[in-house]
Amino acid sequence: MIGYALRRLGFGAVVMFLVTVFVFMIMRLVPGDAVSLQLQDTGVSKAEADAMRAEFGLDDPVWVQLWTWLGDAVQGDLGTSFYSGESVVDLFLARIPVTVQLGLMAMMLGAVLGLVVGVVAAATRGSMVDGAMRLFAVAFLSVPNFVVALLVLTGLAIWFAWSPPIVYTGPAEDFTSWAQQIAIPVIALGTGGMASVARLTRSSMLESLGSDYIRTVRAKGVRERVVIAKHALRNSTIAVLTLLGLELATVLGGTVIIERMFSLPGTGQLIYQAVLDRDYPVVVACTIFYAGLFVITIILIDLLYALVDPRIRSGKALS
Amino acid sequence: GGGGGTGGSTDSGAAAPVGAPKPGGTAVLQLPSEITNGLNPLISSDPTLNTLLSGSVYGKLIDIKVGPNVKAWELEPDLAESWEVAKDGKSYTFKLRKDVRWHNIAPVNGRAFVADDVVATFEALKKATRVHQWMIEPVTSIEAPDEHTVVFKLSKPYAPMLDYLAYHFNMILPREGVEGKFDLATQAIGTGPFMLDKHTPDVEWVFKKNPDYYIKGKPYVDVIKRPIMTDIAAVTAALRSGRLDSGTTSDQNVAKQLGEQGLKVAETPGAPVSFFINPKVEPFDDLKVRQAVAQAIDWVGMGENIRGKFNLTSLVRPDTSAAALTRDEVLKLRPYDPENAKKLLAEAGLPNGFSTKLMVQRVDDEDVREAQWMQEDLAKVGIKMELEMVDPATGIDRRRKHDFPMAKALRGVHLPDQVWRDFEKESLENYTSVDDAELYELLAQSRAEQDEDKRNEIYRKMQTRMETEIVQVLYPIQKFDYGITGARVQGLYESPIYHGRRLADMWLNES
Amino acid sequence: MTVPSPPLLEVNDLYVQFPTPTGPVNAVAGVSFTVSAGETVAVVGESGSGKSVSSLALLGLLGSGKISSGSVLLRGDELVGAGREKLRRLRGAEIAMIFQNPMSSLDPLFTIGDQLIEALRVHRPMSRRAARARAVELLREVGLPDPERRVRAYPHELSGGQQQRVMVAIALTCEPALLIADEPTTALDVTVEAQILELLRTMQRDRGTALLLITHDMAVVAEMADRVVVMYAGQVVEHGLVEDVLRDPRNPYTKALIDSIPTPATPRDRPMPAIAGNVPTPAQAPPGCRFHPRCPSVFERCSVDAPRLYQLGETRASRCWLHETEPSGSVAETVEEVHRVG
Amino acid sequence: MASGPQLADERAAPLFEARDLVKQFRSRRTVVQAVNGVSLKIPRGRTVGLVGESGSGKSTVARLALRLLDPTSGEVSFDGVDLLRASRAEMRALRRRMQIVFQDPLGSLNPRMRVLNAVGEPLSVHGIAKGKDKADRVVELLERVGLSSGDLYKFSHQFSGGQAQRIGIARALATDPDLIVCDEAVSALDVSVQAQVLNLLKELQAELGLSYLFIAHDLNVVRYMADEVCVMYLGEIVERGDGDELFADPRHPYTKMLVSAVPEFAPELADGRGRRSIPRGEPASPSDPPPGCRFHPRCPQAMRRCREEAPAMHRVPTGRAVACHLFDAPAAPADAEREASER
Amino acid sequence: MTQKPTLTDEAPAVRSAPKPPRPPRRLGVRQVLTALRTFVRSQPLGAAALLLICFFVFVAVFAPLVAPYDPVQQFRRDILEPPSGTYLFGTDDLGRDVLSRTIYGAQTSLLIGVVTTGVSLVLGTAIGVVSGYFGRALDVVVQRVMDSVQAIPGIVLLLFIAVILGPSVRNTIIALTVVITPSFNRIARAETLRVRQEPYVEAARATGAHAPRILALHVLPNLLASVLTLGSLIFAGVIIAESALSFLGIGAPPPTPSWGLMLSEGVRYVERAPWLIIVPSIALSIAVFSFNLLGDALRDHLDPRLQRRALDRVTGLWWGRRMLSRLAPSLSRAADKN
Ligand SMILES: Nc1ncnc2c1ncn2[C@@H]1O[C@H](COP(=O)(O)OP(=O)(O)OP(=O)(O)O)[C@@H](O)[C@H]1O
Ligand SMILES: Nc1ncnc2c1ncn2[C@@H]1O[C@H](COP(=O)(O)OP(=O)(O)OP(=O)(O)O)[C@@H](O)[C@H]1O
Ligand SMILES: [Mg+2]
Ligand SMILES: [Mg+2]
Repeated sequence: MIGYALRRLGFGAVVMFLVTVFVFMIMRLVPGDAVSLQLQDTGVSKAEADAMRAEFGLDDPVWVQLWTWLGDAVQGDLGTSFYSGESVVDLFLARIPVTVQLGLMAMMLGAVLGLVVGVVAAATRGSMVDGAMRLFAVAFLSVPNFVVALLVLTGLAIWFAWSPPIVYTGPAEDFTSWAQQIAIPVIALGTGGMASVARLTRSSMLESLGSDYIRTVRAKGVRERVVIAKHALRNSTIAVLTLLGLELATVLGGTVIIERMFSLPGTGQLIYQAVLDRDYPVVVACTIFYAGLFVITIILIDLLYALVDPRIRSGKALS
Repeated sequence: GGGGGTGGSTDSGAAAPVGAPKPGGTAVLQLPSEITNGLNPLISSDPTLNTLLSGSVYGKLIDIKVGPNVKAWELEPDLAESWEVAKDGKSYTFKLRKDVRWHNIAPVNGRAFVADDVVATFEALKKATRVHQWMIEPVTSIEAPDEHTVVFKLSKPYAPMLDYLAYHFNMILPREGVEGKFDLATQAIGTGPFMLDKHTPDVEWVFKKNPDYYIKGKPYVDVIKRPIMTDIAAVTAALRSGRLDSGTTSDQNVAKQLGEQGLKVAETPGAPVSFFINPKVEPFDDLKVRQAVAQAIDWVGMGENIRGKFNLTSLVRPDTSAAALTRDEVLKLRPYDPENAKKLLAEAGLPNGFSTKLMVQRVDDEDVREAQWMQEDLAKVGIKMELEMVDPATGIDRRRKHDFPMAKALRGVHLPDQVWRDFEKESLENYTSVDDAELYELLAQSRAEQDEDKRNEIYRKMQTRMETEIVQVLYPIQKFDYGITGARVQGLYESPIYHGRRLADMWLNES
Repeated sequence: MTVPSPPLLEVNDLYVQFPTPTGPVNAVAGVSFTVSAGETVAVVGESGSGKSVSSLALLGLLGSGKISSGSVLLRGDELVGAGREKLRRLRGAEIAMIFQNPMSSLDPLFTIGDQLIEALRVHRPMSRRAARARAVELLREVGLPDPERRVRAYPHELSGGQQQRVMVAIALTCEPALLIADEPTTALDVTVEAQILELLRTMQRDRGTALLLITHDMAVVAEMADRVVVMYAGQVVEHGLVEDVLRDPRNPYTKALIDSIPTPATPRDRPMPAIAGNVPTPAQAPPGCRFHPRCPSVFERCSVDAPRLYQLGETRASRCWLHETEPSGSVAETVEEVHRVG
Repeated sequence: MASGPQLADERAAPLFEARDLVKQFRSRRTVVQAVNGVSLKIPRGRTVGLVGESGSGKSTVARLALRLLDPTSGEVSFDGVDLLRASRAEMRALRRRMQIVFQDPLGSLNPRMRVLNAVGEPLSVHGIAKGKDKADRVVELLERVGLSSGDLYKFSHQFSGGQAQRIGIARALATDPDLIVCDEAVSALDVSVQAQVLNLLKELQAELGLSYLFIAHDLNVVRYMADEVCVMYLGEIVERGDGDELFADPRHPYTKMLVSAVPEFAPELADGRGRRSIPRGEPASPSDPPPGCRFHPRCPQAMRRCREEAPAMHRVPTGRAVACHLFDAPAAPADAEREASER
Repeated sequence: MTQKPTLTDEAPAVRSAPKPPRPPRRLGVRQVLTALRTFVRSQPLGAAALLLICFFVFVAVFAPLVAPYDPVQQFRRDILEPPSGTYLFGTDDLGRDVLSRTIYGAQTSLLIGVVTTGVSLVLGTAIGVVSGYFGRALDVVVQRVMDSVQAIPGIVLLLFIAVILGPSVRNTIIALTVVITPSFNRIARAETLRVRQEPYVEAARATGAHAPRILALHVLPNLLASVLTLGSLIFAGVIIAESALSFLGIGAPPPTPSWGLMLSEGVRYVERAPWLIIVPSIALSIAVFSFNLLGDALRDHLDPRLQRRALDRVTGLWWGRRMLSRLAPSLSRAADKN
């Protein structure tokens, strides 16, 4: 297991390195730079702009930039923002809680609702309930989340003259305010997840419900409720876990629109703005962080598998 | 540049105040974006920074007047009680107020404001070559003969000097800040009505009342919160629910809707819509083609339909200068005349039109709609124009590299002299490579001309020349933004520039 | 055990239908048999002949299929049409089952102890602690080495034979009156098969449990069963005492089937006696006698009319038109009538 | 066709010969010793049978024989050519002459291929026939295995298991091979169908002079098919000899156990029940084989020596070879033909 | 007592087919019709979805005939007109006919959907199949590269590509293709690892078939079902993604009519002119719904018994909300272990 984990970590490191190289290569191709942006409206001369470029190291060839960055990174220095001069690590760490809260809550909502819908649909396979639930799930899949968010937001404002609190507060500071604030984004983000979880739950439930061991459990005289909730559901979790883990990795990277819409100070906004601002240190660092998150999520999923499935724990492949 | 999109003011309420001003309360005013570059005014030209600090935290020597009856650009004293311009125009003397104290924050600790601070500020500004030095370029020395007098010596007459000093960039900093005793990038200690209290990155800025403000009894409100809100739907919802006191939108439909629902809507003059035609790209090297383009587009219709409230303008803004051409004057120079446009094209040897591209740097949704409007109008005279959407960084880069046939952006300039600076030969912002000796001659004259009316006359000539002979840069309309305020906000007047001092006059009518 | 006791289980003219994309299909079409208390009845037949379906139907474990007609009497109590709850109470308590593939028949995510305890506590109120103790005891009884430790093992940690032992233990938790073993050794090696068969035999002997043993292996039948039911294409074609049927198969199918089994005595230099053709699926069952296209003794009538099950003596019946004209003169009687008699 | 128990045909060089085959599968943590020193000779036109429990390495031997896997060590030769040294081109040419039939009849047919192409694949691969020729040849093959031209354009799922296995055999026959490896070719079939296929295989052998490596776990089937039967246990051949004799008089304790475990189907015996001895223990795992004789933990006759020393192959007078210390008779250790060498 | 067994036993089915049937033509009209008929019969819901998709395709292809107006023509007197006889679904903020835009929007949206899905399907499958089949170092390298592409947050990739290439329909397709290709790679690789171990592949190898032949004739056809199913689901995801890109201003440039763009433009008028988002939303939902249903049906139809398991996993894991289904590490890992 340890060897396996090390190998995965090794792969993870390779992936992160490749990501870094990609990002540096891409940045080379991107038009415009932070200097032009910062110096607009200032009537500055070209020479001065070039001096500033040199200061940021933007005039070096890209491989020198990459090499310098790697050298610094190895020493734990991931750079500072071209704009605020803050350490990118601080920038990222300050914003990650919001994104994680949003992502986790959305996932939890999606997971809980999705599981319920999926289980009910599987248990009532072929019935009206099943049909309705699947329809419902697909309907949610086919509306972009920002549209859901806008409809909810506008609807509440029009009919109830209510809107979420404007200023983001952490859950520890003011729980009610936080809950109100995060509710709509979570719903918007969660519904899509719900639909895919429901789909997957249904199909893997059906798969387990048709399996031999479920027949054994039924033959023991166990109540259908228990059959479904205990045996079938638990056996479906592997697939659902995979989905959830990977959704987490993507949800975290994909909250840009929602974060902007609800003025949530998360990483989505940070990275989006950094790309637009050509704030390369921030872009690189965020991307690396995300890649790391992706890699870690995948390793975590593996560990979770092992937790759920004793066969994996003891190193046997999935059946 | 593009970032200066929301131009003038972000918050404003035009209606006459209800009842008498009363102190206290917390006002929540939308801030459309976060600062990008730290708080140091010597380094940053970020409009958001000016929105936040200029006038509200830092005072200026001179300010512009706002209020219920002020229509035009008019200077008024701020830290300088009075000023005097030497006959030759080469020396400016300012008498400073004696009752001004810095905010009571370490390391400045509420000491008195003195002439030395002004000297320190402007000396630093002259050295801060990267940013605003150009405004005071002819200034050769700044001296403080006594604690409350400052003298600016210039190398040549420089008529726009006072306007620039009132401009939002020229905040007066304490010497401690300039000398690095505190970090100007993270701290702001000024003389303004409000003190910076708290900043949560990407979330909000909080200001509290400066109890030692030199105007007794002001500011009225205790706290101003500036939550960062980008999305108009969220702003609208928050305005409706009363969580937000003031917000801005560029969308007339939204404004109308909110107005109907009992919110106060103030039409606030904003940045000019800027349209660039690059004569280095064929067929725009032919003046006739450029004229054809200018005349083929129904600018008035565009303003009416897309912006709602707008000014038909030439290059100079009516709200910052009396030199701006009026609507009729503009219409005469640049009529909507598709027939004539076709004729001009035919004369240029392009009777069947041609294909081209418009680089659109989007600031608000209306920009995109305007681009589509222009597209359709040009199509009618046979010019097939494709839209090329770019992000700000790409936009600024390509404009500076003259890498576009036509471009549309929002160029956030306010003052007449500032407008012309862009077209100087060496200017980085001379996107369309304007190179017109006559124009430059006029510009030099204007700077030397002390008399305002005469100077305005020169500006008019320059606008006419730009509209008829050059036609490389058009600021065809000035857009308006819609400041929307809740019922309780009183005394918040619009301003063409970032003008935080007016917040001192704002009060809340808790009803 | 040659004298049949009053039947514990009586299956009468059972039809099971499955919906398929091409319309409903009768996977089982008129199956009847009885199992008496303490008796071992084997059901043999080739793949797809409906053995599993018939047995699963007894307990309502058919999934998408349903019993379309017939009756299942457990001690005279009708199970067809009984409520879900009633069937559930029977499962495990009165009728237990073990299945072909032990690897996939145990829930991989629970320890075998948990699965045993679940079986114990479903039908009887019992503390977890007591259940665990009983589980260990049961594991010991089925011959699992080191049961105290193994009770915490997961299914995949056991070999196939051990897993099947656990299945037997689970089946026996509530001392059921009838144990249905659906090909319990097909997936196992011969050496292990012998062990499991031995286990079943001792368990059954010690507890007096009736055993319905489903298999396709005549040798297992010969080893284990008192009576045998031979199925073909969803129907019973012959049944009787094992000695009788194996020694003297009366139905041509049974005969051919037995012949085609290689034994140590099969001469190597001669071709194996084989049955031509293939087992039809229920959907494509031919008209008339379902075996007629492959039958060596086929004659005209076979392809037209479906033969009934002829009673040949007290304990014996066969489905073949040959019996109608049989000179032996045994009374041709349908099995249904026999059931009516007793 | 039939022949007596003439083993180890010395007259002609065997068609196929494997010597000391060892195959280890290494995974990250374990080494599975799937095959551990197996030697085999298949004379032309003969059948060598391989029986053993699940996991004893039968399929691995089959794959090694066809060089679908490369052995960890050992030698394989086919018609005098060393397969392990054969070049790619040589190997390809040789593949025409050796074919395999798998256990799972449906699984070994590509579900998306029509019979024509499935059976004709070897013809296309080796450029033997194309288009009409190919179709003709396939029809011929189909008829030979008891199918008809009507099946030419069907897909595998339209066939029953027995028919599918015939298609598999037809495919194996397409290139006129000399050797066919039947890896549990009849295990998945019902007895009645199994008999058909066995007959077919024998018939083909008689007609075409094929050699078979016939793998099964059913002793009776192997006995029926093979001229020589090899019994495998945990990757090793423990006993070999004529099937009838092996059955009648198993020598190796494992063979004995196996034979006695087979449930006896003897209708003529009125009461054979409970007569068998029940085998002890369970096969050990090939990833952790016991030291010494691999069978010793289950062997009723195990001695101390068995725990320490792996037995060599001993030739016993009846023309059989047994790998067991019990046969390490003082009489003739020199006679012991060391066919299998342990490490 | 035994009948003499014949080598060619005379099963009646065999007897009744004396002459070889004509080989089925590859793509005759009859074959297509037959295939369709069986599909309709076994998957009525899927058939309905197919019908809807055909409808969309028809509308898209014949947009000029179907649409009442030019989709970019601005009726400047009729800005934000509610639905009426003249404008069936009202007009937008530039006075363009919403119905016509929606109809032409089908063109853009379907084009983006089809091309993106098609190209990434081909690319991803090719990469996955080759990498999975040959394994070893190639596999490790290729998969790490694919992982890296996946590990970069989709939004960063999309933004960068949009910024570098500029927003256009073509570039939207390129950007989405880059983002989606790894998921096809994953599923194709996982399926290849599965198929590679099928006995029929081993049989082909035993025959001496070359790798290209095995890949083309044995591996590809047998993983196509799962890949196609994933494809039909990703297709729907692409259309949604396009709307998100448009919302961020990096999608198809105006005035191109596309559902995503219409949604993102119209969303500001939810209150004043709800028809601006209702109409494209409904079109989008129905299209997405159809593709989902078709995906389900395809899965059931193509593979009633095979591959069910792997497929269910995969199809559950499709785009869901965000950029990708980064699916099947579990699948590939499970396969790795063998
Ligand atoms: N769920 C189902 N849907 C449709 N048909 C089914 C279903 N289950 C079983 N059948 C059909 O019923 C017939 C009898 O199946 P059954 O499993 O009883 O056979 P069996 O005798 O147990 O065979 P085996 O020896 O292979 O286990 C088969 O032809 C099968 O195709
Ligand atoms: N590719 C492989 N990688 C790792 N281990 C393998 C591989 N192939 C086979 N083995 C292992 O080698 C041993 C022998 O396997 P093999 O398939 O040869 O046995 P077998 O006798 O054919 O068994 P069965 O009767 O079940 O087919 C088994 O323990 C098996 O798990
Ligand atoms: Mg069965
Ligand atoms: Mg094998």
